[in-house]
Amino acid sequence: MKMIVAVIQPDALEDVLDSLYKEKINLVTVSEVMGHGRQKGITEVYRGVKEAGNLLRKIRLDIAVNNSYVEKAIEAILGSAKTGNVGDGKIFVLDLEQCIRIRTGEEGSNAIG
Amino acid sequence: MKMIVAVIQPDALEDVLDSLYKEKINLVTVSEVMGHGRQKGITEVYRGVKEAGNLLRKIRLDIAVNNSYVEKAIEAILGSAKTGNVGDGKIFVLDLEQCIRIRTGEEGSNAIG
Amino acid sequence: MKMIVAVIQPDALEDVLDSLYKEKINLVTVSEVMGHGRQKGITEVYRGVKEAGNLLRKIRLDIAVNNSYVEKAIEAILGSAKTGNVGDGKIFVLDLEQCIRIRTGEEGSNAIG
Amino acid sequence: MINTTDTAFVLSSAALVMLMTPGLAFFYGGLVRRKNVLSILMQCLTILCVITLQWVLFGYSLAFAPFNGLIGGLQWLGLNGVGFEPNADYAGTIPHQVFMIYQAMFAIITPGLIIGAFAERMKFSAFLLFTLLWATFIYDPVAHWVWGVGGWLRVMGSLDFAGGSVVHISSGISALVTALYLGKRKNVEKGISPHNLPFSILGAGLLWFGWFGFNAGSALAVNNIAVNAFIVTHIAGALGGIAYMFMEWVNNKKPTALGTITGMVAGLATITPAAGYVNIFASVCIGLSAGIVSYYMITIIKTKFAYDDSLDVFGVHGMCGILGMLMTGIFASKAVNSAGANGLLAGNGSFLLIQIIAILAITVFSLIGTYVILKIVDALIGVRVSPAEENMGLDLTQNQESAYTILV
Amino acid sequence: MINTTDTAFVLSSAALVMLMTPGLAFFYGGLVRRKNVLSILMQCLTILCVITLQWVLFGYSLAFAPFNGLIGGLQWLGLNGVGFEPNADYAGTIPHQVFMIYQAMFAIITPGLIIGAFAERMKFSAFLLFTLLWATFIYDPVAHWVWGVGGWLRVMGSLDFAGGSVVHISSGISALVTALYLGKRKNVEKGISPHNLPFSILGAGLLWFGWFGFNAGSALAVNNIAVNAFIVTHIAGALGGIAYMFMEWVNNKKPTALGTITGMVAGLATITPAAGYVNIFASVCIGLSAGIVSYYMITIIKTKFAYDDSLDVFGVHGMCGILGMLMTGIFASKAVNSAGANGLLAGNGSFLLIQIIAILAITVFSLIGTYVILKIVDALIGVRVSPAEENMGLDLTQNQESAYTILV
Amino acid sequence: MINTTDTAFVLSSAALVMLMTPGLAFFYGGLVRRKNVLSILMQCLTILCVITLQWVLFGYSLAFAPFNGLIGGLQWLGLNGVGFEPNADYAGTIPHQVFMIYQAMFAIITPGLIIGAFAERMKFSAFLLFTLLWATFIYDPVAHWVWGVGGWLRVMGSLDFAGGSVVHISSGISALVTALYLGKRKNVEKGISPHNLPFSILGAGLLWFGWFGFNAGSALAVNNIAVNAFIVTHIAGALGGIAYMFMEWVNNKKPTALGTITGMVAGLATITPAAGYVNIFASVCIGLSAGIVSYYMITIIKTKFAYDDSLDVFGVHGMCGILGMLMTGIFASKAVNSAGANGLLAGNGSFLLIQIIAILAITVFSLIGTYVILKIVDALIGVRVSPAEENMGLDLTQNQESAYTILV
Ligand SMILES: Nc1ncnc2c1ncn2[C@@H]1O[C@H](COP(=O)(O)OP(=O)(O)O)[C@@H](O)[C@H]1O
Ligand SMILES: Nc1ncnc2c1ncn2[C@@H]1O[C@H](COP(=O)(O)OP(=O)(O)O)[C@@H](O)[C@H]1O
Ligand SMILES: Nc1ncnc2c1ncn2[C@@H]1O[C@H](COP(=O)(O)OP(=O)(O)O)[C@@H](O)[C@H]1O
Repeated sequence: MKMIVAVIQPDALEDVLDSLYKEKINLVTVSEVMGHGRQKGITEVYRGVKEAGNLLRKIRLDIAVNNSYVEKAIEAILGSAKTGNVGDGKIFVLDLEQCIRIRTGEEGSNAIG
Repeated sequence: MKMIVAVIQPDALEDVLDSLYKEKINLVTVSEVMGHGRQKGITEVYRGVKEAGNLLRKIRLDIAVNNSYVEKAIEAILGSAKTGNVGDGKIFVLDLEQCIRIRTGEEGSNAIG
Repeated sequence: MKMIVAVIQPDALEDVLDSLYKEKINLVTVSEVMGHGRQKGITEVYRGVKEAGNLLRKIRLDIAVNNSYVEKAIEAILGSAKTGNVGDGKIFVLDLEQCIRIRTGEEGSNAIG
Repeated sequence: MINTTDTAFVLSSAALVMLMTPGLAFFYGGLVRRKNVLSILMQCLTILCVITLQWVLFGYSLAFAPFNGLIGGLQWLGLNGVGFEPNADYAGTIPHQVFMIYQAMFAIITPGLIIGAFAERMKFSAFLLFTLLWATFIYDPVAHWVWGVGGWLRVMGSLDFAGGSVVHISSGISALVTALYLGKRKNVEKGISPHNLPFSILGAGLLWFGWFGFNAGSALAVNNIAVNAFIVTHIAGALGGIAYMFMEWVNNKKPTALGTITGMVAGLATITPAAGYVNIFASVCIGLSAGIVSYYMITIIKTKFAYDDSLDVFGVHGMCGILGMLMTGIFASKAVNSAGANGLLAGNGSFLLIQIIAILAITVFSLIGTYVILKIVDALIGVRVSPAEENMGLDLTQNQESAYTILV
Repeated sequence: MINTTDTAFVLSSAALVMLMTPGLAFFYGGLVRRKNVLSILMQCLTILCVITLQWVLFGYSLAFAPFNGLIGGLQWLGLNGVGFEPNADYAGTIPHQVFMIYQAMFAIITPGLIIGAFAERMKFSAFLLFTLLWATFIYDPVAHWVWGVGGWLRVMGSLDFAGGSVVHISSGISALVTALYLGKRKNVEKGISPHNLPFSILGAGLLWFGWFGFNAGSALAVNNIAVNAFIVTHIAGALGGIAYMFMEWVNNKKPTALGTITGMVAGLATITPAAGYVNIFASVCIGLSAGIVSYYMITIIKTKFAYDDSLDVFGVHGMCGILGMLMTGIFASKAVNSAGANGLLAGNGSFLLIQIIAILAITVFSLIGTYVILKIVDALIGVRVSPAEENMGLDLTQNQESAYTILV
Repeated sequence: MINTTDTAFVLSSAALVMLMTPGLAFFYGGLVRRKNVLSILMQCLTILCVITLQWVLFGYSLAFAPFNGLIGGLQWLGLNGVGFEPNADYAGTIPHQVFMIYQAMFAIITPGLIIGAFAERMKFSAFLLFTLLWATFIYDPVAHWVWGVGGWLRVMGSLDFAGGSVVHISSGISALVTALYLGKRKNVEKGISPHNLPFSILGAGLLWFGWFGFNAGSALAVNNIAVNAFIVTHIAGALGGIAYMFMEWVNNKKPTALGTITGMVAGLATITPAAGYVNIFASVCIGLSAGIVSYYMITIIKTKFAYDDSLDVFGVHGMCGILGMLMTGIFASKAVNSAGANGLLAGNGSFLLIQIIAILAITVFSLIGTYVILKIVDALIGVRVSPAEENMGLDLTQNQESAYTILV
């Protein structure tokens, strides 16, 4: 099992979720993050005084999947989050040792989906 | 060492924390996330126009523990977050290679607790 | 590749980011979390009734780096987030199996930076 | 004879009192959890709309049309006969309609106060039915008793300048009944932190602002009574805030913003029945006692009896309505208002007795009446949401909306 | 002869109407996404400032100075000749300057209404130029037609008490044109949730409060017309809210807070042209019809034709302005206001016809005029932000600010 | 002779000015970090309560009771002798008590302005002691100098219509002193973003609304002076906003909402001393200069001298108070107000000189007085929170509350 962590543009969220659902990847956890990357932040100005705003709003997705779904998930995200502009984000894949469904106590692959 | 990530119902937070504390697991990081799972979102209606609200509010806990505490932590969470209804959430376990306490620079198992 | 997760004091954020940038670690994802640790929460009082506020505001950083940068990143964080007071936070290191830049589809070490 | 200055004054006051309902909505709304804030705001909005209609159709007639000592007549149904001519029984210098619309604002905010007691757990449909029944069978009669021509408390000589009994006791007692009837919110023992205290402070600011219209406007003319009411209202609000703040400072080592606005509202509520009858010195005493009484009600009594009067409607409005009526009985003075009465300090203990009778009558009536109404509503449609709905929050389950977006 | 009571009344009303612009800002601001809330607030602030200047320099003269049937003269440029003496053509008992500043507030809020239609996608510079041109070439003439001495609709006998046509039709129709011209927001089909509904509710509360000044103040004196306007305004707002709420309840099984405030504003907008001419019974009908019409406009018509009138300016203000003018034609009665007219129900169908002519004239003029102005602005500086800017949000890209901090 | 219209007008104005304190609380509260917003709101609430009491007990007497040129007498302690009869020295047509409560609102908001300078780092206890001392030893004397019977600046002929010197210079200069005395906030160089700009904009809207009561109400009667004050206030606010917006546009390529409201408040503050003495043309100049001056103060001067006047109290209120007093000296005209004076443009340079003397006197007095008070408070209880408390935020450490919940 793998834990896929994707950081994407806020605007891409709906499309990414739709693409994942199409691949039958229905379970995701989403959160709001701020990112610093190659994409330049916008300098904010308060009462005429400039402030380097170097963090930009991003969305993070955590998706736990069985190994056979890793490729599908990555493809789905790449297909829907990519605009080709700086700031599109990253996908990280970590190894997931165990997964338990709280409601039933099921473990492992069965608990993922 | 393991990193336990639990996604639970917002309402269960207090109980889960209490159960963890009882097991002497006192160090946790908590954040607000939105989840998409089997639990159906509620369709929201704005000015009479429906909008599929497919993300539900959840709480995420990140708990770094030594191996001997993994079972205890999982039991504590299962015991307190389980209502038996869809949406109770998941527990994920990842391997944790290193842990450092910033204040002292201590490393590994000693730094966890 | 490693995924470094640091939980720090909100006030240290600017300094930590500066230190990381100095080490040419420019890509980070930041989020707001609440932490329970050794640092005591402040009891809040609402209309004269006390409420144990046992969670404190913290900042979480997720930094994906190539192995050669792990030490530098940790040093940078330790150097800037450490005040010596309880509550300074922790650094966690997890193994990162894969990293993909959404914009280009680049994989692995090349995609990290 | 219509006096245009008085007319403009009462119209402005009506506008100010109208603004108190949104103010109350924010005062309360900031205190609940994020998942329930819209339910509070929505209930206030609904009351604003629905009670306006009830008032126009029959509420005003039930409360103010002459009939007998217990209830108004039906001759003013649909505002029939309520025209531009002044009605000297109520206000001889302003159009009767102006008095009617000014009173409408009071009829609106009173059931609004109650919602704080059953916050975060009542069905929307049950709330709506409850509100309509309560307005009709509790508010309208009580308003008639105290303010209506021939109302038995008015005849007996009880004085309530701007609604200490009609507004605050009736709603505060009913609030306690609903809190007990519905039972506690899940997890309430673990503490429920206000989700947005600035909203509550905004609400308190709007309430204070509107209260000038509430109390000074109750003189129904621009005269020394109105001036007096304006000033003692301001002072009592300030002293209520000070008292609560210092009670906290002494007992918890820190004063809080929530405590301060709670004391302010307590002071403003307590001066309400007295505003047209007492002087500045009395207003200082009234404000201070309001802050202290509400502090003890919330920290000691509520904790001790462990009822979930969620936003302290009974502790603040109920108790302060009672306190204010008593204070009127103590401090009232014909020197301030020759049409008023002398109270205990002016040597007239019998007036205090009359005030106590009024308090008791309205308390008992509200208590029983509210219980009966709750029973009926519960039997018909059920009053409390399911535990699952409570977990999910009323905004989503009762109104299918979210107050705030989280991700975008 | 100056009457100080009337003067104070109109000044207070002007202050109330001024507050409606911040109220509108919050009503709208709560409905957009977090990344665009400041752009909405900023546009309202800008209008408040810039139209004040426009009004003082030449707007007031164009709208109200006598000249011909289509436009005002230039003799009052820079408020030259607008002094403390009353101008009997407009208000015989208050200083001419008081009338001028009261009308300024109307000139301000009207372009403010339009911004809801092009929310989240218009360039700030384009908005500013558009607003100045629109105020000058649409608002000022239309105000002259309807309210100015010699204005052709005024001469013809059309009645618009407080701006149903001048304010709501003109802005609502223009809103539709801008929405169509700019095209949809990206992702709008997927649904854009309001980022802060409590803000919208706060705005609605302030709007209602200010509307007392808007409608009652339009009597320009403290008299029965003002009293009537105050009361029917309150009732129509309430009934609008009730109607929308129940339409939702019936159709979606749950009433919502957003629906309720939408209905309230619809009711308030619809009563606007009628407030000085119709009685309480009419106000109930007007409020109910307003809620129902705006409900269908938003849920059926807008969905069907799929235009992105982002915050429903056309559906609420445009349609309710038209509805209100028609209702005035139906319910107006000389029994309420002898200076008014009898409408259809009083047997005078020809007045309804005049109202229809007014509606058509203003609709066509606003439609064409707004289109021409947009074309010009587009040619000069472009009207829509780039897709990248739209993604990033207008707050950052147009104003270099963020409304809220996320981390600290 | 009491005039009820004037009485109602000043009472309404008092209510409007009262609302400015919550308005200010939100204006300031939005600009700080989330962890400190309650501390700002709480300080405003506390001032509202505590200064009311101070005013009733002795503040009003010190400021307005006749005694000598420097300070008022003690004969009106506890409002003794302040009754319903008008006091012709201050306002001949309204009850003396009405004048007293109207002035109370000014005494409240003035120390409220200062808190912006020491935001996010002052102990609550120190703030409270400081405020009480400052109100008593700075505000009350200065108010007496300028407005009190026999006050030396009043006698000398200095004119301050609604508080440009009494309110804005005194608070603005004292703000600078406190900012310098307390030192900078930690991390201020890295930039501290406003946590909730919509709150600040809400506050600005309420301030503008209340300012009508502040300036027009200062005529203390419904007359042409009041009308004039109302109108020039509105115009100066608008022009201040425009000027700041365009300064930003030119210098940073984008106008901002925060800049616009800053300019608005600057314009409103600058017109304050002049509102009853200058005409519309002057108000345009005053508004524009206010926006420009405050822009340079904040972006150039503050940056250059690197003091941490956290919310720009000196840059906006201090400088604009001074500017407004000078502008009064330049533009004042007996044609506007026969009881006023002619200024420089009307050929009377000596009046400008008097204004300069007033500015200097109040500046020096506030500067020294505030420094002494700070020294005393610091010696007694310490003024600044510990670095750990500053990190954790004042809400938690000074008031044991959190403004917002994060998780539920
Ligand atoms: N190495 C990394 N560690 C953590 N987060 C990262 C890393 N690289 C990118 N991110 C996240 O992805 C976002 C987008 O990255 P950015 O460099 O702006 O664009 P791109 O990936 O298209 O070059 C960043 O804002 C940050 O949140
Ligand atoms: N595979 C997964 N990856 C990421 N998050 C998950 C996954 N499965 C569940 N979750 C999180 O857990 C929450 C609860 O899951 P859900 O399917 O609704 O209930 P249950 O686990 O009881 O069937 C989801 O809303 C989501 O946030
Ligand atoms: N084992 C852990 N698992 C998850 N989060 C932790 C853990 N230990 C510490 N943290 C996070 O780090 C923060 C600081 O820890 P704390 O114990 O207060 O200080 P210190 O590390 O200086 O002793 C906590 O509030 C929590 O968010």
